[in-house]
Amino acid sequence: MIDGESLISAASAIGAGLAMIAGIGAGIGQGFAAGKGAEAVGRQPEAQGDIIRTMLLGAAVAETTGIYALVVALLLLFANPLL
Amino acid sequence: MIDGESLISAASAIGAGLAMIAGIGAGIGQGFAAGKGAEAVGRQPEAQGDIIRTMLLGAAVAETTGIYALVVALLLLFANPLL
Amino acid sequence: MIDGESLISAASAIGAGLAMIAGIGAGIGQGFAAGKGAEAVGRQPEAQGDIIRTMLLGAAVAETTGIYALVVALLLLFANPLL
Amino acid sequence: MIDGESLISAASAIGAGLAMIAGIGAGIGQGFAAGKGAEAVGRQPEAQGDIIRTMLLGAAVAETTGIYALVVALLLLFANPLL
Amino acid sequence: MIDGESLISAASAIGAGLAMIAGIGAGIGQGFAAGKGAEAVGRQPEAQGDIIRTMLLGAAVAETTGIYALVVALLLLFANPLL
Amino acid sequence: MIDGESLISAASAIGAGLAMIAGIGAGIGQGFAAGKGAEAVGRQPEAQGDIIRTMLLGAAVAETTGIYALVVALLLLFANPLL
Amino acid sequence: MIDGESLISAASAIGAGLAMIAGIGAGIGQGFAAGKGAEAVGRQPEAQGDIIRTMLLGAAVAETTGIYALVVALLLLFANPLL
Amino acid sequence: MIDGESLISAASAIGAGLAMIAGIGAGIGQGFAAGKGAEAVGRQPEAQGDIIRTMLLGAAVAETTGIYALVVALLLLFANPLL
Amino acid sequence: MIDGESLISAASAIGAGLAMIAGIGAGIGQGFAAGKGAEAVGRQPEAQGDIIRTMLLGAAVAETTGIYALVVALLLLFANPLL
Amino acid sequence: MEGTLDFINAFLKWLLEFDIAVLVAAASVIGAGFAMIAGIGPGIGQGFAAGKGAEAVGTNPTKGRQVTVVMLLGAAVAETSGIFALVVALILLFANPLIGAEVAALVVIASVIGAGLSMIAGIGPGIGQGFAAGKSAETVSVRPEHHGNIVKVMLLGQAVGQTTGIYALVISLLLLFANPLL
Ligand code: NA
Ligand code: NA
Ligand code: NA
Ligand code: NA
Ligand code: NA
Ligand code: NA
Ligand code: NA
Ligand code: NA
Ligand code: NA
Ligand code: NA
Repeated sequence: MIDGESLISAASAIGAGLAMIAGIGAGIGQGFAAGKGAEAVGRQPEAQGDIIRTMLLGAAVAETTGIYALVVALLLLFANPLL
Repeated sequence: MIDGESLISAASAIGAGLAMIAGIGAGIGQGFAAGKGAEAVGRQPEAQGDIIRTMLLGAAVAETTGIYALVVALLLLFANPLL
Repeated sequence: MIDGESLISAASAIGAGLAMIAGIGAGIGQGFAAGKGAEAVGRQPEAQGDIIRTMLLGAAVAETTGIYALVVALLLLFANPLL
Repeated sequence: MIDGESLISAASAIGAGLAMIAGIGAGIGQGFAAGKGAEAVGRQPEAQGDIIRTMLLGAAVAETTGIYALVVALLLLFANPLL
Repeated sequence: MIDGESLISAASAIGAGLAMIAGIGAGIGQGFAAGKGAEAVGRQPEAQGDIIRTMLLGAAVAETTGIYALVVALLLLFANPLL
Repeated sequence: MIDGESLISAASAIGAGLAMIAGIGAGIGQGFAAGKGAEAVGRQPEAQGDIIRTMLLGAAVAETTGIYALVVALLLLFANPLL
Repeated sequence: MIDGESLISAASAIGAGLAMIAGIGAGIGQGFAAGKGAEAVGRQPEAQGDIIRTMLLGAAVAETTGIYALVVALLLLFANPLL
Repeated sequence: MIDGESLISAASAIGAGLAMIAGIGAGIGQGFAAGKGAEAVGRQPEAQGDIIRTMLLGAAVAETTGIYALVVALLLLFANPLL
Repeated sequence: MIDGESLISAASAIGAGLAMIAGIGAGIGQGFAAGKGAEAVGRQPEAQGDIIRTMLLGAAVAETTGIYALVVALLLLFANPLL
Repeated sequence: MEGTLDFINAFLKWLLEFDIAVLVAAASVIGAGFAMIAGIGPGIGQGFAAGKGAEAVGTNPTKGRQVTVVMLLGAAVAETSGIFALVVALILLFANPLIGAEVAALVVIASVIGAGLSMIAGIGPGIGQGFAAGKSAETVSVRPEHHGNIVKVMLLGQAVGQTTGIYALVISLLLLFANPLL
């Protein structure tokens, strides 16, 4: 017999997996930043510090929705309010 | 026994996971902004302040739909009006 | 027992999550605008006001389908006409 | 017990959510237009009026499939011909 | 009890939602056209008429698959040959 | 009771919806062609005829898979060989 | 009662719909070719013949996977080896 | 009869598979960085060290969401808190 | 008879298939690197060694999330901790 | 009574009342549909190559033949994952090794669907290798004298870009022909 709690737990496992898919975004975006950063450093090595700082600042901003998704997945796994 | 409330909770866990997928967008977009920002700073280091301010303003705008999705997911988990 | 109302509520939770996925679009698009805006400000700092105004006007237009999706999701959660 | 009407209503909630995903398109496209518009205004500030008019005209055209999807979703929710 | 007609209606609601996803294409494509059109008008304001005509002609062509999808969705909702 | 024909009809409604998703491709591709066509006409207005002819020829080629999908969807709805 | 043939037929309708999604690729790719072709014809109208021949040859190559998908879908509908 | 634990395990296997899809992002992004890095090294071989260091630093940042997904998948498989 | 082990094995087969989809990323990204590498070698043949080394180093980094997915799939098939 | 409340067991019970051959056939046609989705990749990639090829032929019409050959060679490589997917789909339809197997029905139906899903990975190599084809064709039109090196690097890079498509094919074939879960 399957009870209600098991059904919610099962759905939470799937929900956690779905949420992680959000990570596609930061992966593409930050990789683009990495590529443009490498290109810029090659062109203006003297501005390397400023380029890398801007790249990392922008990449940090791009990470947030990946973190939101991780938080939702961890909530579903470890502190599930639906259970 | 699976009752109606359990079914709604299970679906809410999946719905929360699906909503988070929206975060792909901000991740790609803000990463693009990071890359263009780094490139621009390398070319015009003297305009660094203006470039970064514009990048961050635009990135803040790009974050909104990721936040909407997070709000819907948190509603489904913590303040579910369907339960 | 699972009754009809529970099934509709469960499907609404999933429908709300699906709708939010639309937010991918505005995230990518507005992030692109942020990147091009930052680039343009670096090149023509004297046109900063016009550039940012155009970027924000265009980004506002790009937000609409994300808002439509949010409205449909909130309808499904808080004012569900199917229940 | 689940009756036929409930099943149709449940499927309509999911169908409405699926339809809204179409909004990804206008979000990306109009955001691209915003970015190119901002870039163009930075380069030719004297043509700002023509640039913004063209950008908004094109963006209006790009909105239509997002509107079609919204109409189908609202039909499913408020004037469901299948019920 | 669920009868055959209800099952077909339910599947039609989901099918209609799925079909609308096609609208992503026209949204992205026409938005691209809007951006390139705005850029071109900024560069050659004297050719504005030709540019906008070409942009709109191309955008009309890009709309068709979005219309096909709308027609299939409306058929499923209002003139369902399977029912 | 659900009989075999109803199940096939229900699956056909979903299959028709899935097939239409193919239209994303032509929408993006033809929109790209519209944008490049508008750009080219702005640069070489004297070659407008050749540019638009090439754009439309290429767009016609890009339409085919959208048409194939429409044909399969209409077969599933109106002349279903599985029923 | 649902018999085995009906279940396979129902699944075939969904399989045919899924296969057609492959058409997204040719639509995007051939549209890109149309755009680059139009651009190239605008730049080198004297090479129009060569440009269009290459564009069409390349587009024919890009069509194949859309054709494979159509063939599989038609097999499922009209000459299903599993029925 | 299937019991609750089996259902949760089954859903965890699917959740783990779904989470891994996040890896699409880092694959695209880091590949972009590889391409831009190779291009930059070809242009400024004397800056090779700085270019590769920037590329790898940016790629490391782009890896994180892929790692988050791997961690969630391994949790679901080896240290499942829902079981 | 339906037993729990069969359900877990079944879900593991689907989970393994889903995980492999991650391979889309490395395929796109490394192909981009290949294209930029070929371009760079054609333009600066004297730097061929450095270009290819950078391309391969970057491509190796882009492979990792595809490998993670392969590992998760092989675990699900050959050393399934859920069984 | 209990069966109707536990809809998952009720559904599985309904499903497993079908003959196993029927279930495998139904799942196989869906798996074949999933596999074909891989065709998105070559479509995008080869279309990119077509566009860059057309542009390159316009830039340097005297090298049109050389450019077209590079474009077609690169595009041929980009077809691979479309062919892999077609082969897996045809195996599922015409030479399905799991039809007639007397084993756990649930595992078999999931395995044929999993085999189809796995092939979707082919989208990536299709796009990427097509991109490489297009850039190589473009570069050959500008530097025809380095034709050999350009093609060598293109093929090397395309080979690297194929690997995740191969991994996916391996998993798919494992599920069909050497399934450790059965
Ligand atoms: Na963010
Ligand atoms: Na936004
Ligand atoms: Na909009
Ligand atoms: Na439109
Ligand atoms: Na069209
Ligand atoms: Na076509
Ligand atoms: Na092809
Ligand atoms: Na990251
Ligand atoms: Na990696
Ligand atoms: Na690879």
